[in-house]
Amino acid sequence: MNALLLSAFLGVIMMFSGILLRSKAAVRNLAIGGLVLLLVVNMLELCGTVFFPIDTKGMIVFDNFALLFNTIAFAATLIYLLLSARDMEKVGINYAEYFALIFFILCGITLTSSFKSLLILFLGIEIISIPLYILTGSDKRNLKSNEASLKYFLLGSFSTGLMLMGIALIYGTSGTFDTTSIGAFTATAPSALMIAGMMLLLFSMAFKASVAPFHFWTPDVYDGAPTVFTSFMATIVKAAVFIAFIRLFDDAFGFRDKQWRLFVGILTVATLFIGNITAVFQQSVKRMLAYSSIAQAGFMMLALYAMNTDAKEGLLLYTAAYSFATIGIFAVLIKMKDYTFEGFNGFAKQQPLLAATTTIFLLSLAGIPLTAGFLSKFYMLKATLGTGKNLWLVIFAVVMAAVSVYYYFRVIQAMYFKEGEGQAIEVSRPFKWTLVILAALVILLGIFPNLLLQALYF
Amino acid sequence: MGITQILFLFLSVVALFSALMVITSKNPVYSVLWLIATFFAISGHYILLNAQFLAIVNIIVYAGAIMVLFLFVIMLMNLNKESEPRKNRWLKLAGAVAGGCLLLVLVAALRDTDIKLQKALVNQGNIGLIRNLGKELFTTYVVPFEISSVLFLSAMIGAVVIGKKE
Amino acid sequence: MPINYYIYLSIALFCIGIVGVLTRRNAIIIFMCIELMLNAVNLMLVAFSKMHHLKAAATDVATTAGTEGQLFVFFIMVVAAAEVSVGLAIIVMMYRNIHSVDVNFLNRLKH
Amino acid sequence: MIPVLLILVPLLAGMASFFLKNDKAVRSWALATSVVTLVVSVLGLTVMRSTDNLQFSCEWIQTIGSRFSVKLDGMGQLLCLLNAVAYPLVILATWNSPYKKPNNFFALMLLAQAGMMGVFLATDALLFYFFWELALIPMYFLCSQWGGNRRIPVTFKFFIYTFIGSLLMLIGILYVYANTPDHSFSMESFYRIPLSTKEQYLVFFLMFIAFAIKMPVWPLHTWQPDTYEQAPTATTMILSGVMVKMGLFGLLRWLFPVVPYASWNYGDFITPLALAGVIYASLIAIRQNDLKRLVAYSSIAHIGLMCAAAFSQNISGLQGLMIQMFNHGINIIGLWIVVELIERKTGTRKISELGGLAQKAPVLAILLVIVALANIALPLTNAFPGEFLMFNGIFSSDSKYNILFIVMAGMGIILGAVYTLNMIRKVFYGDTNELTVKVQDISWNEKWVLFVIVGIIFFLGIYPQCMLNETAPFIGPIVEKINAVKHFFNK
Amino acid sequence: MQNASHIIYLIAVLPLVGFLINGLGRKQLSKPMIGIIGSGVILASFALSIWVFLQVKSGTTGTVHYFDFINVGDLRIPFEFKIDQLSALFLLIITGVGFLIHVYSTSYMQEEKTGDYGRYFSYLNLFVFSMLLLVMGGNFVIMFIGWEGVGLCSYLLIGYWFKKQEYNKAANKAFIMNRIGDLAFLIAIFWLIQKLGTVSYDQVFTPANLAKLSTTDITAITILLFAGATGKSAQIPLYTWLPDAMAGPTPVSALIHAATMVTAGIYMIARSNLLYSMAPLTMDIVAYTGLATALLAATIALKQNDIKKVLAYSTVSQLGFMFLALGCGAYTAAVFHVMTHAFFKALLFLGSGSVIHAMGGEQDIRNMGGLSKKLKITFITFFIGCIAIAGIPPFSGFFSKDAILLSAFEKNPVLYGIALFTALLTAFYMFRLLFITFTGKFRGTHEQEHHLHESPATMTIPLIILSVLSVIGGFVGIPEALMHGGDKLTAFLSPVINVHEGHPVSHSTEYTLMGLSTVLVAIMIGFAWFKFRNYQRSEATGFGKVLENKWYVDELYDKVIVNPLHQFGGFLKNIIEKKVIDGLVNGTGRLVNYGSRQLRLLQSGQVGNYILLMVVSMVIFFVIQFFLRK
Repeated sequence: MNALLLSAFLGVIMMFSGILLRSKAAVRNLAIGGLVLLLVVNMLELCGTVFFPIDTKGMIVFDNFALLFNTIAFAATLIYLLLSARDMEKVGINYAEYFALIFFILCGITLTSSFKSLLILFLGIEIISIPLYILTGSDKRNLKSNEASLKYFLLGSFSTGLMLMGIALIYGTSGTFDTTSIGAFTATAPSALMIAGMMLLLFSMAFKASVAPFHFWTPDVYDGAPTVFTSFMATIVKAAVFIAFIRLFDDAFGFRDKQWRLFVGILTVATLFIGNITAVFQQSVKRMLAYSSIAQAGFMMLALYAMNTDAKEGLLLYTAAYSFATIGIFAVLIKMKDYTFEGFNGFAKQQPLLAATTTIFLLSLAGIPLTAGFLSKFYMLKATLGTGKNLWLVIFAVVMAAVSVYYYFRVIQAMYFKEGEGQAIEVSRPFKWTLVILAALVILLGIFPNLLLQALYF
Repeated sequence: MGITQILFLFLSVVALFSALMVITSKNPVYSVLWLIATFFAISGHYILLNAQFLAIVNIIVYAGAIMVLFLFVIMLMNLNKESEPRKNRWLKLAGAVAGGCLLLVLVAALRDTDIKLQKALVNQGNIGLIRNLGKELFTTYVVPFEISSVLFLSAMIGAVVIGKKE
Repeated sequence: MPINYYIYLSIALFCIGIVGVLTRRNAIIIFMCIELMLNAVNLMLVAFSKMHHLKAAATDVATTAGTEGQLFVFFIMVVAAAEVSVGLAIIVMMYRNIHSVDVNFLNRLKH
Repeated sequence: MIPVLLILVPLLAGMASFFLKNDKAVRSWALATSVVTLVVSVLGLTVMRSTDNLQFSCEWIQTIGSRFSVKLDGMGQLLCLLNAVAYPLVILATWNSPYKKPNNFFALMLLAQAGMMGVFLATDALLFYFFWELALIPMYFLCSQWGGNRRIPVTFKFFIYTFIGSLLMLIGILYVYANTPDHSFSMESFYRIPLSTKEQYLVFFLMFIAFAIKMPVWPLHTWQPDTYEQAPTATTMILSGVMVKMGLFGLLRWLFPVVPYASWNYGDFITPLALAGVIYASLIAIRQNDLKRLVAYSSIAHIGLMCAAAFSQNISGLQGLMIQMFNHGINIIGLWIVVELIERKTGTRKISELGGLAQKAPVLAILLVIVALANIALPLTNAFPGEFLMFNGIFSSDSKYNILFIVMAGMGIILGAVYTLNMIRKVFYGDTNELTVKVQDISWNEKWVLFVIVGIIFFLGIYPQCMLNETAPFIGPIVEKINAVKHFFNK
Repeated sequence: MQNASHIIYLIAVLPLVGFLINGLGRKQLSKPMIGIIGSGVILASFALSIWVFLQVKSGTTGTVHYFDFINVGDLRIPFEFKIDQLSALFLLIITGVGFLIHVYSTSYMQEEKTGDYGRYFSYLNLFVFSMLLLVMGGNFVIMFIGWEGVGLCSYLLIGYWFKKQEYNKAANKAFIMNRIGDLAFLIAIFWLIQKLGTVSYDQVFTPANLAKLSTTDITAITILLFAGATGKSAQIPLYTWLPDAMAGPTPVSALIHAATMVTAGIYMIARSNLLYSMAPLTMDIVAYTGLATALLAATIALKQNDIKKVLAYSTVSQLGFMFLALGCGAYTAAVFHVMTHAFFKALLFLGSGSVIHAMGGEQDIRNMGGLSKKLKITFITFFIGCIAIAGIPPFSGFFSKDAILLSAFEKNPVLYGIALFTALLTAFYMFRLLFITFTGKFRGTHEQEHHLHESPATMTIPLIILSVLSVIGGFVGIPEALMHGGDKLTAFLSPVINVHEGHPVSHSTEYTLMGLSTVLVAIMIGFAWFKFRNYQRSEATGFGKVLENKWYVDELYDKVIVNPLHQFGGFLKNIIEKKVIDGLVNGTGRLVNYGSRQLRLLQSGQVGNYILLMVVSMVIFFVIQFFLRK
C-alpha cells in the first residue's frame, strides 16, 4: 500500500519537477532519492509497518510475495536509474516526464503484483502499458522508435481487447471479479464459458509476457525503443507481468490446471524454441537480447507450468537474477555506439572491468553455476520435475539452455578473444562501481539464494 | 413476440450491419460514421437493458468524444477513398477466414453452456441507474477509481511528450 | 431475453472487430476496430450484469448484484478514452514523420 | 578441515593472483600455492587422518536441503593427491613458456584446481555439480584465450559439448532428488534411495552422458583431440591429466551406487563402446603425424580401457581403475611435458619433421622412453599393476562376452605399443635433420620435473599396494551393492 | 630355504645394480671400469647361482616371499622367488653364458664411444636381470614381469645403433611380436586367476587346484601359454622377428639366442608341465608347431648368405626341436637341449662375431673363405660348435638331440622321420656355413685380407671355454641305453618335471636310431664338404630364391596384416572421425544456425501478419481445448 500511494505521488512530483527544477542532475537526483524512499517504505511494509491502512474491499492484498517482488522491482529500478538515468537525456527533451512515467509504471507494477480483483489487474496492466507506449515512442525523430511504439500500441490494445473479453466471459459464469471467489467457483463448476474466458486471459497475459506465439511484438519493440527504456521494459516490466500471470492463474484457476497446463506446456516449448533458436543468428546485440528475453520468458513459463511453492520462490529469484543481469548488460550496451557483435571486439582490452562484469552478467543469463542465473533456472527445473512426469519438457528446456550459451558466449568471445581495438567509451567511476556491486550481487544470489528467499517465510 | 424482442432484433441487426460497414467501407470517414451508428445501436441495447447511465456515457464518451476525435484526426490527415491503402486479396481472405473460424469456434463452444437457459433482465431492475452506480463507485470502487486517475495522468503526460514539438 | 442472444451478438461484434483488424491497413481503422471489440465486451458485460441481477433478485429483491459488471464497463470506457488519446497521438506523430498511416510501412524492424 | 583447505587455498590464491602484475611474481605465487595445496593433501593422507579432519559440513541452501558438505575419503584421496601433485609439476615444467597476462592465466588455472578439488570432495550432489562447472569455466577461458589459432571454435565446441552433458546430469540429479524421501542432495540419501528399474535406466543415461562426454568415451570424443591440440600445453596437461578423471570418478561416486541395477545392466552395452573406442583411437593414433594429437588419441584409448574396467564392476577392475586414474594422470602429464619440450626446442609438432633427438638430447630421450613405456604399461612401471588389474577385472566380469572384451582390450595394448614405439623411433632415433640438429638438452627444472615423474612411475610400479590399501575400503561397498542388486533382480 | 632367502634376491639385484651404475654413470666411468662392473656383477651372481645350485642339489628348494606386489580382494600376488631344480639350472646357464658374453663384449665393443659403451653394458645387465626375474619368479606374474622385461631389453639392444632406422624397425618388430605373445600369456594368467584365484606355482600346481580345472580350462590356458611362448621363443607364426634381431651387436645376438630370451618359452612350458601333461590336444599342437618351425627355419637357413642370419635360423630351428620335445612330453630333453644349445649356439655366435670382427664388419659369407689359416682358434672352436649342433657323438648336441628324436619316435615315427630330416638339414647348412667361411680361397677385398687377424684373448677365451662346454656338456644326460644312471639331468629335474610315461622303446631300437642319425649326419657333412669345399658365388635361382627370401613370409605378413591395418587406420582418421562422427557433431551446430536463419523470417515486421498468426494460433488452441481433447 505504501509503495502504491507513494509511487503515484512521486510520479506527480516528478511531473512538476520538470518545471520547478532547472538542472537535469537535480531532477535525476530527486528521482533516485524518491526511489530510495520508495524502496525503504516498501521494505518497511514488508516488515509490517503500513502507513496508510486503506480498505480496498479485498481488491488489493499486499502479501509477502507481492511485497518481496515489489522490493526486487524497486531495487532493480534503483540500479537501473543509477546506471542509466544519465543516458535518458539523450532520448529527448522531456527528461522529467520520463521519470514520472517510470514512477507511474512502478505504480502499475505494485498493482499487478498484488491484485485480487480482475479489475485491478486490468487497470494495472493498462497503467503499465500506456506509459510504455509513450516511452517506446519517446525518441520522436527516430522512425524506428515511432514504428515500434505504433506496433506496440496496436498489438497491445488488441490484446487488451482479448483480455477484456476473457474477463467478461468469466464474469458471465461466476458473477464476480474477485479472483479468490472465482477460484472457489471454478473448483466446483467448470463451464465452457469459464474455460473460454480463461484461455483468452491466458492468451492476453502470454502476449504481455511476450510468450510465443504471441511474442511477435517483442523483438521489434525492444529493438526500436530507445535502449534506455528497452532495458527497463525488458526486465522489470516483464518480471511484473509474470508475477501477475502466476498470481492470476494460481488464485483464479489453480483448480482447473487440467484445462490449462497442456497449453502452458505448448506455449513454454514454443517460446523456448523460438526465442533461443532465433537469437542464434542475430547480428545486433540489442536484438539478440530481445530474443534472449523471450527465451528467458520461456523458462519463467516453467514456473507457471509447475505452479507450486518451488515455482513461486523460483520465479522471484528468476526475476531478480534476470533483471539484474539484463540491466547490467544494457547499461553497458547503452554506452556503445555500435550494437553489432563486431562492435564488442577487443572490448576487454579497452575496458577490462566492464568486460569482466558483462561477462558475469552473460554467464548468469546463460545459467552457469555460481551465478544467480543458474540457481533460478535450477529452481525452475526443480519445480517442474517436482510436479512429476514431465521429464521431456525439462530436457527440452535444458537443451535450449545449451543453445542459449551459443549466443551469449558470442559476446564473450568478441570481448576477449577476437582481435579488435574496441570502441572508445567513457564511463564515470560511480558507474563502474555500481556495475561491480551489481555483479557481486548476481554472484551472491548465485551462492546464497536464501538471502532473498527467506524474506518469504517471515 | 413482444416489443422487446422486436427492438432487440432490430438493434442487433443495426449493430451488426453497421459494424460490417465499418470494416468494409473504403472511405475512412464513412467507417467512422458507421462506427458511431454501431455505438448508438449498442447504447440502444443498454437502454433496453435498463442501464441508462452506461447508455448515456456511451453516447457522450464514445460517440461524442472519442469518435469525434477520430474524425478530426482523419480529416486532419484528409484521408479519403483514394489515399486508403488496400491489403492484397489473399491476406484479406485469410484474415476474414481466421476471424470467421474464431467466431464459429467460440459460438460452437459456448452454444450450450450451463447458463444458456438464464435470461438477462430487460427494461427493469434499477442497478443501472446513476444513483446506485454512483453509490457503489464512490464506496466500494473508490480505490480503482482513484487509481484510474493515475492512468489519466500518464495518458496526459504521454500526449504531451508525444505531441509537443521539440 | 435469453442470455445466449447477447453472447452471440457480442461475440459476433467482437469477431467483426478482429476481422477488421486483420483486413485493414489503415492504422486508424484498425484502432477503431479495436474500439469496436471493446464495445462488444461492454455489451456482454452489461448483459451479464443484468443476468446476475435477475438471478440474485429471485431471492432478494433489493439486491445490487450485477452493479460491478456495469462499473467495470465504466472503467473500460475510462481506459479506452485514455488509450485513444495516447494512440491517436502516436498515430499523428507517425503521420508527421512518414505522411502515411499505412501499417505496411512499418517494416524497418524485422527479422 | 583438510578438504575445506584443499578447496579454499587454490580458490583464494587464484582470486588473489588476478591482481598480481609481475610475471615472475605470479609464477612463484602460483607455484607456492600449489605446493601448499600439495602439502595439505599429503597431510590429509598421512598424519591428520582422523575423520573430523577429513570431513566438513555446514548449512548451505536449507530451503532445498542442500548442504555444503565435503569429505576426503579413499575414493577422492588419490585424485586429490593427483590434482595436488599435478599442479607443481605443470607449473614448473612450463616455467619458461611465456604467457601474455600471466596473472589471469595462473589465476584461472588455480580456480580450475579448486573446482576439481571440489568435484573430488563434494558429498552433496548440488555442490558436486557446482564444482563440476567451476572446473569447466576457467578451462574454457584458458583454452580460448591462450590457445592456438583455431582455438575459439574448438574450445567453444568443447564447452557446449560438455555443458550439454552436465545439464543432462543436472536433470538426473534433480530426478533422483525429487525421489529422495527426505528431499536432500546429500550423498547418503542418494545412496539410500531405491528407484524402480525404469527410473534407474533414465537416470543412468542422463548422468552417464555427462561423464561419458567428460572422459570421453567413443563416440562422444571428438571435442577432445582438437581441444588438446589447441589448448596451451599447461592447460592440456591439467585437462588430460586430472580433468578427464572427473568423469570416471563421477561413475564411481555418483552413478554406480545410486543406480546400481542400471549400471550393471548396461555394462554389456557400454563396455563394447569403450573398447571399440580403444581400438579406434589406437588405430587413429598410429596414423597421426601431430605429436599432440597422437597423445590425445592415446589418452582416449586409455580412458576407454578405464571406462570398460569401471563397468566390469568387480573389486579387481575398480581397484585397478582407481590406481590407474592416478597413474595415467602422472604418465600423460609426463608425455605432455616431453611434447611441450620438443615443440619448444624444435618449433614443430610434426613427427615427420623430427628425428635423431636422442643424439642431441639424451636425457630427454631416456626420460621420454621411460614415460612412454609406462604409457604402454610395461611391468615395473606404475601403469602395469593398474592395467593388469583392470584387464583382470574385465576378464572376470560376469559378462557373457568377457573373452571378446579382453581380446579387444588386448588389441589396445598391442596397438599402443605400435604407435608409441613408432613415435619414439621417428622422433628420437634415426639421424638428425636441420630442425633437430641445433637442439640442446633440457634445463634443470624440466629435468627435475621429469625425474620426479619417473620416480613416481617406478615406485608405484614396484609397490602399488600402498595405493591399493587406500582405496580398498571404498571399492568394496560399491561392488557389494551392485552384486546385491544383481542377485536380487536375477532371482 | 629360508636361511638363503636373505641373499637369493642378490642374484637378481646385482645385475640391476650394475645396470644402474653403468646407466647413470656412463658418462663418468672409464671403459675398463664399465666393463669390469658389467661383467663383475654377472660373475658375482654366477657365483651365487652356483652356490644356490649346490644348495638345491643337496635337496633344499623352496619359495622366498618378499612383499605383496598386488593384494586386491581375494587375489594375492606376492613378490616371490622360487628356487628349485629347474630355476637353479637355468640360473646357471643364464649367468654362466651371460658372463662369458659380457667378457667377450668388453673387447668386441671397444670401438664404441664411452657413453654408448656404458649404455650397452647397462642394457646387457638389465637383460640378465629381467631374465633372472623370469626364471626365479615364484608365480606367473613375476615371470610375466621378467618376460616383458626381456622383450624390452631385446628392443633396446636390437635398436642399440639407433641411428640406423631399419635397426629400429627391427627392434619395434621384435617388441611388438613379443607383445602379441605376451597378451596371450596375460590372458592365460587371468584365466588362472578367475578359476583358481592364485598364480603362485606352489598353489597352482597342487593336485587339488589342478582338479578344479575343467578340460576346456586347461586346454585354453595351455594353448594361451604356448601362444605366449611362440612369441618369445620365435615359433610359427611369430618367429619372423628373431632373424631381424641380428641388427643388434653380435654378442647381443648370442645372449638373446643362446642363453636368455628365446629359452623363456621353453622354461615356461617346462615350468607348467603338469598342466600340459593334462592337455593332450595342446601337446600335439606344440609338437607339430615345433616340428614345422624346425623344418621351415632349416630350409631357409640353407640359402642364407649372412653369417648371422644362418645362425639365427638355425636357432629358430633348434627351438623348434625343443618344442617338439615338449610336445612329446620330453620336458627334460627340451631343457637338456636348451642347455647344450646355449653352449654351442653361444659359441657359434661369438665365433661369427670374431669372424665379423676380423672382417671389419663384413657379414656376407660369400665375401669370406679360407679364413681358417688366419683365425685358427676361431676356426677350431667354430668347427667344434658345428659338430656339436650337427649332433656327432660324443659332442653335447648329440645327446640332447638324440633324446628329442627318441621322444619323437615314441610319440610317432613320422614325427621322428621329419625331425631326423631336419637334423640332417641342420648338419648340412651348418657345415655349408663352415666351409664357405673358412675353407677355399679368400673372396673379400684386399684391405680386408691384410686386415685379417685373430681376435684378442678376451674374445677367444670365452670361445675356448664354450667349446669345451659344448664338447662335454652332453655328458650330464647320457641315455640309459648307453650308460646306466647316465641321465643325471633327468634324475636331477625329476622333482619338478614328471618323467613322462611313453611306451619305452627297447634298447636295440634306440641303438639303431642313434646309429642311423649319426651315419646320416656324417654323410651330410661329407656332402657339404664336397659341395662347398671351394665355393664360387652363384645367384640363387628358382626354389633357391624362395628359400633365400625366407618363403616370403615377411612380405605375406605385410600384405595380410600390417598394410590393411594401416589402411584401416587412415580410413578411420580421415573418413569416420572427420566426416562421420565430427560431421554429426558440427552438423548439429549448423542445423541450429540454419533453423535460426529460417525461423527469423517469421518475424516479418508486418503488424497484420503478427495479428493473423496470433489469431490463427488462438483458433487452434480453442479447437484443441474444446473439440480435440476430452
